[in-house]
Amino acid sequence: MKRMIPMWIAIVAGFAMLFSAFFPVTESLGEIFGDMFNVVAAIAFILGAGSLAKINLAKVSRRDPGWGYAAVTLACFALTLAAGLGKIGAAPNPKFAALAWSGDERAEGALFGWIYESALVPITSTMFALLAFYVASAAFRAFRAKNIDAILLLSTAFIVLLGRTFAGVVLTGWFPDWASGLRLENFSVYIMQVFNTAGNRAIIIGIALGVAATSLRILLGVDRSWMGTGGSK
Amino acid sequence: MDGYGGIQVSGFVRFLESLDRRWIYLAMAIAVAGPIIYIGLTGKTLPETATPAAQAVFDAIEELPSGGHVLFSFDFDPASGGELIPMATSIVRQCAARGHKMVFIALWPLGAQLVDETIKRVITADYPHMKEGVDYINFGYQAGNEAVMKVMLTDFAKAFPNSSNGTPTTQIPVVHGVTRASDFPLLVTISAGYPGAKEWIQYVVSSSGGRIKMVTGCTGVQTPQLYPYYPTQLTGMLGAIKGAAEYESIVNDAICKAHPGTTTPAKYLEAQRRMGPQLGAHLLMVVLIILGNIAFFAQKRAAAGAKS
Amino acid sequence: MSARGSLWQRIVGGLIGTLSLAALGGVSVSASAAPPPDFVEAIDVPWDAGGVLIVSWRVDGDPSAITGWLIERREEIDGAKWVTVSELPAAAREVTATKLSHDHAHRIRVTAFGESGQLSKGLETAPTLAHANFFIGAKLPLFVGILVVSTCVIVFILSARAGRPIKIRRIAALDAVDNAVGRATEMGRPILFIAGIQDMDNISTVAGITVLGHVAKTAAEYDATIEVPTSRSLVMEAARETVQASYLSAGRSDSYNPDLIRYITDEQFGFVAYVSGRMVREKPAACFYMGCFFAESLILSETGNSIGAIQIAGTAESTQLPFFVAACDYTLIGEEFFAASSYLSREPDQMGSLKGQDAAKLITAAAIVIGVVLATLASLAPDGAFPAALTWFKGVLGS
Amino acid sequence: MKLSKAWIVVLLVVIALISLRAMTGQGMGRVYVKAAPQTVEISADAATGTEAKTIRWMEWHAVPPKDYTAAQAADPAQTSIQMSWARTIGLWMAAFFTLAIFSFMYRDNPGYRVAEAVIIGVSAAYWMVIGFWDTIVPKLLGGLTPAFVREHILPTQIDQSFTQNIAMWCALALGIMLLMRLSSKGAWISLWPLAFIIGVTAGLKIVSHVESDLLAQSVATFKPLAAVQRDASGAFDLMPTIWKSLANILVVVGVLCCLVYFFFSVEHKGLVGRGARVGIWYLMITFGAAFGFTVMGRVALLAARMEFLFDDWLWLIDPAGKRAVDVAAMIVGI
Repeated sequence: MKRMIPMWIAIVAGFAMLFSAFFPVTESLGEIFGDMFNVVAAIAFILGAGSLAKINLAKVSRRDPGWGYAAVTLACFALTLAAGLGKIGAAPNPKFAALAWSGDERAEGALFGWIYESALVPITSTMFALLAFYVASAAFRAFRAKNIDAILLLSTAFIVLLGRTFAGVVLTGWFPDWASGLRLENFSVYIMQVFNTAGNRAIIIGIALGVAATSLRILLGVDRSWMGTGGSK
Repeated sequence: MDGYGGIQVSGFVRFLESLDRRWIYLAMAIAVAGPIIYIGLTGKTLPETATPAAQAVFDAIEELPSGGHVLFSFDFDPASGGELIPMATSIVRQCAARGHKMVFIALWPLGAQLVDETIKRVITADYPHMKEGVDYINFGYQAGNEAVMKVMLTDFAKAFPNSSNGTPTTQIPVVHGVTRASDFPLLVTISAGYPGAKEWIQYVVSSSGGRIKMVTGCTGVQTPQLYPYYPTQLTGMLGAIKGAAEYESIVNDAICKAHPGTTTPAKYLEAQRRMGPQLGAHLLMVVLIILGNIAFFAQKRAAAGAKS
Repeated sequence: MSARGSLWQRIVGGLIGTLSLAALGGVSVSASAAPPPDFVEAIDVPWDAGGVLIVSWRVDGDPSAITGWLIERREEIDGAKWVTVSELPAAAREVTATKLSHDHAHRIRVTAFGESGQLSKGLETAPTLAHANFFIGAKLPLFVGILVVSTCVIVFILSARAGRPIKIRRIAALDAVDNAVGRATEMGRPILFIAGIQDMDNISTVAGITVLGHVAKTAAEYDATIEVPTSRSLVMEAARETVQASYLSAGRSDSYNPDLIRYITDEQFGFVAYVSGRMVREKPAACFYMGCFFAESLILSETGNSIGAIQIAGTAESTQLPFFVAACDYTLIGEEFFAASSYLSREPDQMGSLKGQDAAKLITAAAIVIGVVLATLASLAPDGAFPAALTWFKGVLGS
Repeated sequence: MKLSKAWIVVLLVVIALISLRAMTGQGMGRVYVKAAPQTVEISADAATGTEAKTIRWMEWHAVPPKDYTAAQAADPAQTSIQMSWARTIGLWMAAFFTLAIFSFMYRDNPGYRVAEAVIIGVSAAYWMVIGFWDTIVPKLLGGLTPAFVREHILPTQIDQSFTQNIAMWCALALGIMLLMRLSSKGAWISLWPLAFIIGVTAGLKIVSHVESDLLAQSVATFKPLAAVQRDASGAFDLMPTIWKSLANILVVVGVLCCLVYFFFSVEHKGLVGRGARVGIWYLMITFGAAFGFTVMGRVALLAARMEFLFDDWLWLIDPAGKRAVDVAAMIVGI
């Protein structure tokens, strides 16, 4: 019984949202759900924070190996949360200077802004920058002419890579005008506009059908594995 | 005689096969750091040839009559600022030079700060005559992704009730007479993912029946995904740092022609400076693909030799 | 608005226009300023969400003296005053007035600007109600599209329930799930499952959670440990519900440990920093990436490759497929990822829905073929009937 | 993992080099700030009973080092531009974290684990603060208690419509149901909000995907296989027609073959097999092109990080002219 109700909630809510797109009186239902979802997701943070704190606190109290790092995580979490919610060091908003919480905690001078500049931005953008190294090692290992598919994969990447830089212009810049289409930078644009468009369009159409079927399976109660594959009890 | 059943495999190929991926990482580090230091010390950059997609962005802004309203949406975060900040800087510079009215919004929480930084770097620094609220305004971040776009279609003020520093939208002169998204003849989105250019096309451009022209600056990873929309639903497109460098050189040439004798400040050469390491890294990638295949074929021939 | 719609609109518009003209017959025309319009009408857009009137007007005399137009509206309630809708250049003959209330009629006044900008006498329309219709006409093709896809899926679900055998082609990536879990059990190393970095309001994440349900059931049967770090609190909740129920149905509810399914951080690259570190230290034997991924896809798959794990990925983000294809052992491309849950469930209903997807694909392909043929004929014989047929067919499909 | 002796030596050498760089020339890695005193007069407002008062606070805005050298040259005793210790420490922390993350590529090490621990703590809290100030306050509290919000936090808080208020009460209820997860007894009810969200997501996405992807992309494929091109004067133009028609044929064939690849109910054998084969070729070209395109983006991000290390931290290069001193002098200090 406990599992039938959630399934029916999903079915009713889903069809309500599906039909809301077609009738003017309910057209704005999608926006309202957007706001509602953001609020529920924000409240769900409490569970996330709870899990984060519980696991790290347990690690510290049990002195598991690497508990020092868990302590660092807890300290940073508490400090950033306090700096953000308390708007520590945030200059008041010139328009509403009298109000305590009107300042922007993300501004330069505030502690929260300082943590953002000296910890969050450097670590996240450096993690992002690691991709330049991983792209190189993936290319070296994966782009080997094992079969026709792999040959097409690596040769297209090869053409696009050369076409994107000054080297491409040097190598094929001397092509005569009637064959200008074969110049690397034009050829890679041609590949994009023909093969990439066709490939991406088919993937997008496939995804649209996949999403439609997945949604229908949920709306018709056929696929209940989001509640665990126990099926209905 | 070792290795593959008696066939002598050259030392170089054996080195390639057992190559530890960390050598590749080191090679990439040098391929990027080298040009940075060289260009940093000497200040020389490589010339850029403009592709049609970048020229279309310049033309779309140039054709808009001066004082026209331009809606900017900063849908990215500092993590992908390396590619997108030079684009935002040069597009805002061209709009300021053209005297357009600029309205900034952000659908990524960190976008709001990037708007302020761009305004400080371009407008406050080089176009001080432009007043906040009269010539440009920053509405900051609004949560809700596509939902915000849908609200903007019918009522801009409802989606953005007040600007980022708290002034109610009704009291801001630059958006006077703007009731809906389609009141903006030109939409510029600087986008790094979701929500971004694709959602703007789906929810705003295609349903405006062509009244809104849209140009976008996007990360390299998004370029292939947006090409199908160019040039029908997407008027112009800047793809990755190369698009930024091409567009930057077009804007710099145009402004230098308009004001002869002035040199372009360093902050407007950022994208072209970054093209140096691109050449180094791309050549390395090409060499790696070739080496990878040399190792593969040598191994295959050796294995075939062993079998026969 | 497709061509067909505006044709029908004109006919009705004409009727209302003539009535309003008759009512305003007596308006005297002052010749000194720019001549006012000779005929003005306001039409409620049919089948729309309401609040929108299309105002059009005509100038029979010599329009050279007109430099622009001022469009104003007034609600038919006492005390309401004229509100400016917009100012338009001289050549304009039509404007759309939006954001009007649904329950009161509106009167629209069109006034011409003379040379020095002074206003001439305006011409008003009869009060017209911009009422909200029951159904949004422009969305009819979309409604039909969803209806077609749904019918295909439902028909094949019913036929599967009626016992007709459903044959689905082998999908290598999904057949590899069992031996990946088996490998992890032999080597006594954990399984890592990542359901993407988006929240539960993303359909890829929901699909990822459904796949997690099946993988967790297999893991429970093999008694392997499955770790699910999540990048959103709601995803942690959904994952815990699914894994707990899967362990329950595999009869292993005692070995279910909620702490293995934990929230890390919302930040994309903070989450990836944690997961890469964990991969290098725990060395999971099998990694599953099922859901919505962005740039971090290659960091995860390259790190996974460096520790020698079997990697099975599935995403609908076409931008990340190249990296999964390059660095993972198996990749589910777009639609295959959405079919994973049904394929793994082996339930007749779900297999039937896959066949339904194929039927819808056939219809889409047929529509594309028809469209291409029409486009080719329209290009070859531009003045024949084909261009109109092509535009009509495009209108039927909603653009 | 204990650091082997070789690594300790490497670490010491690096630290020695950095401190040497810090000593010579103009030094390195310093952030300067300019004072910007702010004053706001609050007029007496009888309605809310606030009496007139002026609020003063000091804001510090980062300025390039060359402003400091210029101000110092003009008036050595000036204090309006000075070095900010807080931001300089922040800059050195950023440099440490950057190097710590890069070091992960060699091997997992304590430096990386510290950076990992820090980013988890900081970013989790960061998004919670953003969630609180950008969603809970304006939307939830703004909906339920607008007076309080207008009073203390966001004076421009507008009153939400009746439906929005109801939606906020429902959202609050769903949120509380979700939190029941923490109590062992009522944990089963936490599945209800999830069911609601999953159902609504399914309903919303089926509409948006069918509309923008299925229909729009299918119509976009209606390309004429014989695309007759005319030049400016309207006469038939052969070469462009051939190129355009070839492109259209390739696109249409590609889309249809890729769709065949995605067929589930037929094994990839015979005619269907060949169609799927061509489809896979198209997909491989699509992936190869996409891979090539993204390399540029990734390298740009790495270049940006390296520019941060060499320019902002080590003061080795000065592309943006922030220090405007001859580069050699900056490094060697002549």
